Parts: sequence; structure tokens; C-alpha cells
Amino acid sequence: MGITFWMVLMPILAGLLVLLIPRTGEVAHRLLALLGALAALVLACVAWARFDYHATGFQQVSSLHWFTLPSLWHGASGSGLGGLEIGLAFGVDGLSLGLVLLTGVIGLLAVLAARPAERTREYFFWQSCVVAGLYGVFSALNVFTFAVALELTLFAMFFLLYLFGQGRRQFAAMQFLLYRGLATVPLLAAFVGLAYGAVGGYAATAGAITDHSLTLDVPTLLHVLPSASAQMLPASIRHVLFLCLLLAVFVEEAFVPFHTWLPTAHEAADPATSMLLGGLLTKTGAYALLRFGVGMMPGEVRHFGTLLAVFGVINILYGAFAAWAQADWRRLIAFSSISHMGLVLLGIAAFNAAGLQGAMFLLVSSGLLTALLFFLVGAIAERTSTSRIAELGGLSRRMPVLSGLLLVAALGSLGLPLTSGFVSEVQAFIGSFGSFPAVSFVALLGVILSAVYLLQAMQRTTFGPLLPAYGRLYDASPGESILAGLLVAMVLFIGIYPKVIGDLFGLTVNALLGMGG
Amino acid sequence: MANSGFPIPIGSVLALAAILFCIGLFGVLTKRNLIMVLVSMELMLNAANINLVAFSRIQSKPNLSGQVFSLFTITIAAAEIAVGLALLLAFFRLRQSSEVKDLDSHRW
Amino acid sequence: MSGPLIAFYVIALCVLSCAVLLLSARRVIHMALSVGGVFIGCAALYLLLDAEFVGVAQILIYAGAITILILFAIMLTNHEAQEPPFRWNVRNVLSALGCLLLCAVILLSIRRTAWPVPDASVDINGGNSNPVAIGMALFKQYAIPFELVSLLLIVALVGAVLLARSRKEDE
Amino acid sequence: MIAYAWLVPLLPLVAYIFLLALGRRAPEGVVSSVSVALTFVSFLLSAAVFVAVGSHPEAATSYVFHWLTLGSRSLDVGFSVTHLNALMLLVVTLVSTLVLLFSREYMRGDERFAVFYQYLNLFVFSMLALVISPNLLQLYIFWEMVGLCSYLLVGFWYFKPEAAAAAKKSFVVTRIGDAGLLAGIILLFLASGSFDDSTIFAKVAGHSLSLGWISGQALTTLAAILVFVGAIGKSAQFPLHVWLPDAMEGPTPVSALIHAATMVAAGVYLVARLFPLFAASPAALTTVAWIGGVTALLAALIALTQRDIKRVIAYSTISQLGYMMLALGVGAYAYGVFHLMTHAFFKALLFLAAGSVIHAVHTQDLFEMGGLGRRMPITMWTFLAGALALAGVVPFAGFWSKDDILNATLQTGHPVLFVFALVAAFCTAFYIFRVFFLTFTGEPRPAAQLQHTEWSEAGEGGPVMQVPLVVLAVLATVAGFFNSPLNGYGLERYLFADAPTGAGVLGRTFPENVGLMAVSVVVSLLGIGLAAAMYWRPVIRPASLANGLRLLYVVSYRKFFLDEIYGAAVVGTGRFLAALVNAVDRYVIAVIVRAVGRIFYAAGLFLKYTQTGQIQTYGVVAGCGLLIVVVIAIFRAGGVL
Repeated sequence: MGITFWMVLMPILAGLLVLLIPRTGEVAHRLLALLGALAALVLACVAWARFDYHATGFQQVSSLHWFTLPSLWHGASGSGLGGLEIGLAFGVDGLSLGLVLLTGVIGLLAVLAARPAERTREYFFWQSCVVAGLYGVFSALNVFTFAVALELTLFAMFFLLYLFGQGRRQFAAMQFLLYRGLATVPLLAAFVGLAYGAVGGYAATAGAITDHSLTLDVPTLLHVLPSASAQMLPASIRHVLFLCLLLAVFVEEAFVPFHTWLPTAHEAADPATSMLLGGLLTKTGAYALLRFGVGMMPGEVRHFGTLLAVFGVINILYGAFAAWAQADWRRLIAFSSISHMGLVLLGIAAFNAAGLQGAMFLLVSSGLLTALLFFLVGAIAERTSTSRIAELGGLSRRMPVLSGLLLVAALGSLGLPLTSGFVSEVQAFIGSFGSFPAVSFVALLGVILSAVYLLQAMQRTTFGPLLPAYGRLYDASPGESILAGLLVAMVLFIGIYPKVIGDLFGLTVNALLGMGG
Repeated sequence: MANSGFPIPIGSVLALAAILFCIGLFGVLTKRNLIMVLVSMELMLNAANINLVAFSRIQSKPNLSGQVFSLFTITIAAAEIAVGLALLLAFFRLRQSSEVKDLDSHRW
Repeated sequence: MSGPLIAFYVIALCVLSCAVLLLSARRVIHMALSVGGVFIGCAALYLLLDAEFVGVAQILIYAGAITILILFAIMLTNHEAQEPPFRWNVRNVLSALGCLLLCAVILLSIRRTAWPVPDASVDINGGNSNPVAIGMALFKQYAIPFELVSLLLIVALVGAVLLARSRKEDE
Repeated sequence: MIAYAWLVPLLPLVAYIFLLALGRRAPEGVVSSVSVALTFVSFLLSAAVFVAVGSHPEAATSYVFHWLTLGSRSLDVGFSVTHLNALMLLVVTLVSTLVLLFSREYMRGDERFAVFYQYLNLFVFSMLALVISPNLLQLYIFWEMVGLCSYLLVGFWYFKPEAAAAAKKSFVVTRIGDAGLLAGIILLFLASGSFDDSTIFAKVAGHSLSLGWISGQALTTLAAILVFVGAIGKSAQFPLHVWLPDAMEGPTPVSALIHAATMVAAGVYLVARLFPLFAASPAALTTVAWIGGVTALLAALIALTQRDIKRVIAYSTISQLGYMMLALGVGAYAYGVFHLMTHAFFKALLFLAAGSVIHAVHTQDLFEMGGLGRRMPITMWTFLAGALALAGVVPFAGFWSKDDILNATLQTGHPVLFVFALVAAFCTAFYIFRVFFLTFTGEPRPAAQLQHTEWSEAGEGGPVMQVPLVVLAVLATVAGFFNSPLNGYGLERYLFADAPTGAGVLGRTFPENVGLMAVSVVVSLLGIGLAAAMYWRPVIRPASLANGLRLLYVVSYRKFFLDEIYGAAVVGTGRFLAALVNAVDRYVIAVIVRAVGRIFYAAGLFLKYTQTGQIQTYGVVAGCGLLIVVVIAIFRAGGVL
């Protein structure tokens, strides 16, 4: 029961405490949720401070055994499968820690940005659940924990959308639930397959593993699976498992053509929920691909590399062109995030140090920028009561601070240097040019298109003459400025001093590449 | 008891229970009157009880557990019939009927 | 043929005929009487199987309490109710076939199974009389389930009263 | 001294942060004084560095720090000082200081005065940091920052829709080039294992650049051309030049900065800096030369007919940048850089003078000016100096550098390009004197009298505006002598010291050709003469000439219809694709998703009829199901019979 365990537990505890407070204690609800998120962030930072950059593998491991599933039958290989340990286990490596810190930051800011009009108790309960689930997903050390945490985010986010959204919230929430809920089916299939596959792997590394039992333990799987014997896990099965995983990732990441839930959900979500959804929840799929795909089935990532790269480019261009045509800021940001995720896929497909590290950077960068964009668009929509681009105009005149922050966010999003967006993109491109030059040249079009659609939206929103209806708007409140300023500061800090997370990710990248051979 | 060896073939007892069970099941599935259904259910429970008592006696290490379980079953059957009949009364008061086909509030 | 065996067949015949009678009864009141026969037959069977306490409890609870309860229920509802004639519709045919098949499967399984030979030397009552032995078992080995069952009975009792109470009295 | 070169870009950054801290309502005096002072110190430092590098060529070196680890490779940041960098620092800081000073009066009273200075300082910082970048990655970083600042400054009057559109256009068009540049430097990195120039040059020289799918000469050419695409975008070369004229929507000092020192110079600087790479690939050099030559001519032709004073000067910038590219393309490295320097001075001068005029009359239309020479003598004389320099008249700055380029073009055997350049030189002389005569001579035009009150008040700005003009005018007059026979081609020798292996690649020199000098001066004078004949002493009526050459006039006035062609071809295609993707999203994918949903809904509608509510039916079905399972299980376990 180490700090990672408490880190995941804190938001849940806070959420449960919120439920105990009467309906009318709105300030107390917010305060408790805030405390929970803050405590989790502090613990995440402690984990960071204690992080040993010279060690390999997972650190700050904490596990909680629940029960042992007894052996059901005797394995085909002759040796009986032992019992299956079921329980919760958490821990961090470089990649996890980067995303855990991102969760900490965005989770905290989302609590601060939340403005539920009523039913604050339910709102903060579900929000805390989402945050806890995200911590769990990014720090899960066994497959069971990962699946449980993912389901927690799914249901909690469903309620946030369903109860507290706007417009077609019920449709959006159902679509969200169905898409992501169904995605867990192939995901679990892949997990079970991997767990059984690992049993065969013991033979190959029998020296290292003494316990001949079925396991869901991620470090063990990471150790065993890349070299699992073909006897237990023939190539065809591996391919099927990988494609199952890929299908799940495609839905979770909202990759074309499984993306329709994302713009709809963002259109319906309130700003704080959008921050969580766009900033964190859409990163879980890529995390799964890195952790389970690249980590456990490197051969398959290589085998399907071209497919991944082509899909990456399709996403980059599809997202960019679709964003260009959107009339609503929220949908635009959603498609822009799809475009970014395409680049993540391209970086992963490249399967080299630069590509993988770029993909990891992009997760963090896109998380921060998407959250920032949604927050700012939410703040503007709160004043103008619309986020449709055509109905806005000249906002710089009345809201110079908000407009300036929006500009910074847009510029970061289009990959301007000295923002995290650039560092990420350039690494991903270095990686992809190394492996798929032709595809990468096409992908460069996305760099241009991102400038086109973001600046066009900026031009129509903040530039130009002020629309008469907006003559009396007020600029960002100090709270909003500080909140957005923090995100901007982080975006710039990572852009100027990328080592701060680069060293973390580098560890995982080396581990991943070391295993793949 | 003084009997040496067991006089009744175990198969016959279990067969009796099986037939009784199937008769009860048939009653539950086909009778129109709710009381008849409840009573048929009692038949099924009795069949199970016969099995329990028989197994208590007839196994490699005989013990009392079967009989104790059959006592529990009888108790629960009593509770069940009490609640069942109470439900029946409430239903009758509501719909002036004691027919199963009128229990259809979950119809589409 | 020993005496107990003959007795068993007689009892079995009674039980099954009462059960068939029950199924074929048109009037609810006849059905209630024939179910009493089944209960008493079962009690006799328990006695035959050296389960005196269970047999007595069966007579007290089933033949006594439950049958009377059912009769009350009949009287309180539509005591003139007649079961309509049996119709061979799809559902009933399927039920019949299913029950027959189930019966066949179980009987065949019973026949095929090599049942353990009972060890007659063991006295399951451990030297006591059967009621004493059961009492010991209930209050020692099965104390917690026993208490839980008592709780269940209370709940069922209260529940039954609440359910059966006339709503009109409230108003 | 050289070890402190990092202070040069740092000071404007300090100024930027200071102004940012002061906020947007800071007093104008403080804002401008701090900016000018710090930039001036920066200029003094640059001068010191320039001298230090000149006297100790071996001290030209780079200082790097670890920035990010990428696998086994380390990416660094830092700064490096070479002779080329030192020269650029000097030019940029000098021009910037003067522009910042000029803006103090030009922007007086603007409600976002402080913001303007913030952006300017950031702009100067970015350009200086670009110049002293030790590797291509850092160069690219500040390359984009320069683009950002130009976006901000062009869109400074954001409430004007034209300014907002121009800002976006400038960013997007240069971004197209940037994508090429990014691809180029990534390929170079992958092939050489480093972003560092010297490593790359060494590999290029050793012909050891290689990737899996391309290597050797082809790779060098591809990388060089991709890098050049970046330069095309930034330096507004054909076909990506369309953003620069629109960028005139920004305040005039910004134009001066963009055109002279910061933005567009970056493209030429990039090609000059990576000259060893280009030199290794004849195909790439030829491309550079042809793009440069075509741009020089095309822009000069367009400039002939424009009505907006700033647009004429903008096209002249494009044209002059074409000359620089031409010089680099034919292998005359030093001449390209030399022209970059002289051009910086006289173009800044022309813009500031134009700014002074606009400041006075509040219009940019040439045909609404006229006769301003009497009211604004200093502006007129300084503008004349700039115009003569641009036209290439002896002994003004432009003469020396332009003549060198013509000379090199001819001597390297590019007769067609030489003709292009010569025609462009004629056009240059004509259009700039057309501006001069229309603005400063003759009588005020009728349209101008609509703004009679302002017109009558038109006059020179204060000394703050005049000092930069005078300084630049002096420089525009004398800067040519830095690389003339009179000082023994000092600049060439200075620049050649950068060459890693003797003077091999960079140090190509071309013997003077006195005949050609005469020809070029004559061509310039002819151009000036034609302009005088049309607009000063109307011997030829411009209108009749325009009517006579109707087709040519329209083509030139409408900028060869390039904006329209791009609008239809590129933007139109893009919009079409966007609409197509959006339609696919809405009407194909969404419909398929909905259809899948409908299928399940319909299945539910159908299956609900099984929910009869009859508990016995449920029992029968469940029982039969259970029975089937039991039977199967029993048979699987060995059967019952």
C-alpha cells in the first residue's frame, strides 16, 4: 500500500465524502473534490520526486491482493496452470509517471473549472470518479486493474455527460457509452489472450520466472510476452490479439472511422468535462497501445507498421480537413485532437526512439492543449452563449486576455516552436521520416492544414470588427486567468525545456526498444 | 436403527423423487390457477426433500446433514408459501382474479 | 421382498397417485385435499428412511399448517374457481415434452450412476435418538444458518402480513 | 567578446519580458525608451562581436548545451558565431534600433502602443536568436517564432478584416514553406545524425549522406530543395510570394522591419548559411538561381503598375530578394549576402520614408499624393537616396551589390537569367522613381483634397522620425563601399573566413567587368528617365501608354492573377476537400453508425413481442433451454445410456 495506491484512492475517497454532505453544501462539495484532486497531485509529485532515473522497470509499486481464482483445468501444455491472482496493483514507469502527472494537473484544473449549475454533489462525485479512474488507468500494474479503472472512467464520464451536458446530451452520452463500452470487449479478449500466451512464454524464460501460473501482472507480461514461444502463441493468434487490441484502441482514441462519438460528446459536455474528456480520456487508448501493443507485442507493431502509419496519416488529414469545415469551436477542437492522435499513431508505427518519444510527448502536449482550448472556448461560450465560429467576432476588443490565451493555445496546437506542440511534433516526424518517408511527406500536409483551420477560426473569432452584441462582455476573471495561465505556462515550459518529461519518457522508450530487439 | 443393511434400493427412492419433481414442474408450467401453481411448487420442494433425506442415509459416510437441510427447506417452504399466498391475496384484491395469465404487467 | 420395501412401494404409489390426482383436479378445493395426501405420503417415506424428526416436522408443517393455509387462501379468494379443461397448445405440449424428457434424463442418470454402498454400521444419529441428534446438529454445527432461518421466517411473516393487509383500511 | 554574443538576442528578450510585466497600459515614453536603449546596446555588442570575429577568425565558434535526449542522440541548443552570423547580427540590430526609434512617433497615441513594442522586441529577439542558432533545429524554432511575430504584427490592427486576413495569409503561406524546411532538416538529421551544420557539411562533402531509400547526390539535392522551399516561403519567392504584399496591412514600421531586417531576410540567410549543402548539388543551385531570377523579374513587372505606395515597395522587396537568391544560385555567395546587407539599409529607409509620408497624409494611394517634396524635404531627400540605391545608380549602395550579381550571373553562363535580371533592373529604376515623382513632385492630386484639413497639416514628423531616416540614408549611400574595389572587397574577405576548408566552396570570386557596370548604370538611368518622362515632366501620358498596352497593364496590375489562381486552385481545392470530408463525416459515417444503431433498435422492436409477461411461458422456454444444456452436458460427459 504505497503512495501510488493512495494516489488513486484519494479522489475516490473525496468523491464518497462528497456524497455524505447534504445537497445544499455546494462549497463543501467543491472543496472536498478539490482536496481529493490536490492530494492525488501531491502524491503524484512525491512519486516523481522519488523517481529513480537510473532504475529500470516500475517503481513505487503498491498492490492489494483480492482473491485467487483457482485453477480451472489443466493446461494443454501439460503443466497445470496455477491459480490466477486477482487484485489491484499500481506503479509507475517513465511513461506512466508522465501521464499520471498530466492527470494530476488536468484533474485538478478541471475541478477548479467546473461550474455545475445544480446537483453539485453528484457532479463532483462523478468527476472525482473520472479522475480516480484515470489515475488508475495510467498507473495500473495489472491488466485487471487497468480494465476496472477504464470501466470506472467510462461510467463516471457517462453520468457527467448524461446529467450535466447540454444540447443533445443524452444522445451523446449513450453514444459515448456504447462506443467505449463495446471497445472494452476486444480489449478484454486481447488481455485474456495475452495472459494465456504468457504461460507459454515461461518456458522460454523459465530461469526468470519460477511460478508456472497464469498471471495478469503487467511487468511479468512485459518481460515474458515479447519472447513468448510460438508454440503457445502462434503468429496467427498474435495477429488476431493485436488486431483486437488495435480495434479497442481505435475506438478509445476516436480514430477514423470510429470517431463520431468524440465531436458529439464534446459538443454536449460542459467545459470541465471536456477538459477531462479531451485532455485525458482520449489518451487512454494510445497509452494502451504503447503499453500492451508496443510493450507486449512489438513484433506485431512492426508487422502492422505500414497499416498503422497509413491509418495515422488518414487520421491526420481527415481530422484536419474535417476541422477546417466545422462551424463550432468544440467540434473543431475535437477534430483537431483526432488529427493529433493520428500523428501519435504515426509515431508509434515508426517504432524508433524518436517516434515513440514523440508519441508520448504528443499525448502530454495534446492533453494540455486540448484541455486549455476547451477551457477557453468554454469561458468564451459562457459569455457569448455560443461557441459557433460564425456567431463570434472581434472578441479581442473586449477580451484581450482571453483572446490572447486562446491564440497561444491555438499556436501551441498547430505546433509552434517553444510550445510543447512543436517538441512533440518534431520528434514524431523525425521518427516517422526514419521509417515511413513517403507517408510522412503526406503527413506534413497536416502541419499546414492545422495552421489553416486554427488561424481561420482565430481570425473569425477574435479578429475583425467587434460584433455589436458583444459590446458589454467582460474579460477573463483573475481565477480564469490563473487557471489558463498555469496551463499555458506548462505548455511553454515543456516547449522550452522538454527534458523535464523527455527524461521520463526516454526511460520507457529505451525499455520498449530494448525488448523489441 | 436396528436394520441391518438398507432395505430400500436407493435408485427407487431417487426415481420417486424425480417423478414427483417432474409432475410438480408440469403443474407449475401448465396450471392456470395461481394457487395450483403454488401447490405444484410445493411438490417440487418435497421431491427435493426426499432426495436430501435419502442422501443423508445413503452415502459412503452417512451423516445428518441431509436431514438438517431438509428441515431448512421445509422452513423456507413455509415462509415461501406464506409470502406467496399473501401476494396472491393482494393480487386478487387488485384484479379480482387468481389466474396466472393475469399476472402480465411486464408485458411489452 | 422385505416389509420396508413393500411399504415403500405402497407409499410411492400413494404419493404418485395423489400427485396425478392433484394435476387432474378441476376444482381448486379438490387439489388442496390431494396435496395433503402427497405431504402425508412423503412423511411416511421419511419415517421409512429413519428420519423420524423430519417426518414429524413434515406432518406438522406441510400436512398441518401449509395445507390449511392454502385452504384459507382458497376460501379468501375465488373458492368456486374451476380450472379450465387442459388444452394442447404449444406451451403445454412443450411443457409436457420437457417434463417427460427431464424425467427420462434423470431416471437414466440415476440408473447409470454407481451409487455408493451405504455403510449400515454407521449410526448417523451418533448413538442418540434422532430428534436429539438433529437438535445437537442444529445448535452446534448449523447454529448460524439456523439463526438466519429464524430471521428469514420473521421477515417472511412481517412481509406476508404487510402484503396481505387490505389497502382500504389505510384510507 | 564572442563568448558574450548570447547577450545580443537576450537584450531584446529582456525588453520584451519587461514590457510584458509592465502591461498593456504602460506609458509610451518608458516603453519606447527601454526598447530602443536595450536594442541599441545590443547593436553595440553586435558591432563589438563583428569586429572581434573579424580580427580573430579562429574565435568564431559555437557554444551548446544539452536540450533533449532522443534515443541515443542528444539534441542541443546554444549559440554560434560565424562571420556571416556576426554580419547579420550587426545589420539586424542596426535596422531594428532605427525602426524602434521611428515607431516611437509613428505609433504615438495608439491604444496598444505597449503591445506593439512588445511584439517588436519579440520579433527582434527571434531574428537574432535565429541568426546565432548553432544548429538547424534551433534555427527552425526561431524561424517559426519569426513567422509568429510577423503574424502578430501584420495583424496588429486586428479589427481591420483585411489585416486579420493578411496575418493569417502570411502565416499559412510561409507555413507551407516551413513544412518543406522541416522535412529537409529532418532528412538531414536522419542522414547525418546531427542537426549541426558543420557535421552535415562534413558528411555532404564526404558524400556520406545516406538513408535507406535515398542516398548520395539525390539525397543532397532533395534535402537542399526542401530547405529551399522553406526559404521560398519566408523570403517570399515565387510561387509563395503572395503573402508579402498583403502583409502591408501592418503598421509601416513593421513593414520596414519585415522587409529589411527580420522576416524575409531569414530565407536568404538560410540559403547562405547552408550554402555548402547547396553547392554540393548543382541541381539545387540551378533551382535557386531560376526561382530567384524569375521572382526578380515577375515582382518587378508587378511593381510597375501598383497604386499603393507600400505595395510597390513590397514588390520591390520580392524582386530584390530574387536577386539575392539568384546570386546564391549562381554560386556568388558573398554577393548574395552583400546585397542582403545593402538592401536592408535602403529598403528600411524607403519604408520608413514611406511611413513618414503616410503618417503625414493618411493615405497610401500614390494618386492621392503629390507635391509633398516641398512640405517634407528631409523625407524627400532621404527617399531619393534610397531610390537611387535601389535603382542601382553609382555610387549608391545598390549599385555595387546589384552589379556584382549581374556580373556573376553573366560569368557563370546564365544568359537568360542575366537578361531577366537586367530587365528587372530597368523596371526597378522605373517603378521606384514613379513612386518618387508621384509622391514628392507635381501638384497635389484631386482626390487628396477630399481630406483637405489633414492635407494642409501634412509635414515632417519630429526628429525622432527624421534621425532614422538620415542615418539610413547615409548608409544607403555608402554601404556599397564595404565590398567595392575601393576597400579591396573587404566584405568578401570577411565572409570567406567562414569557409571550413579554405575558400573552396564559399570563396568564389568574379573579376570586375567595367563594361557591365556601365551597362547596368545606363539601364538604371533609362528607367529613371522613363519614369521622369511619364510622371515628372509628362512627355508621355501614362494613361495612353496603359491603354496602348492594355493586356500587359492589366496582367501586371492584377499581379499576374496569381492570387486568383491560388484562390481557386489551392484554397478552393482545400475547401472542397474539407467540405467533402465533412460531408463524408455527416452523411456517410454518421449514417452508417446510425444505421447500425437502427438495426439493433429494429431487432429490439421485433424481439419485444417475446416478452408476453406470461411467467409460465418464460418458465417453459428457460426450462427447455436448461434441459438442452443438461442433456448436452451429460452426453459430453459420457452419456447416460
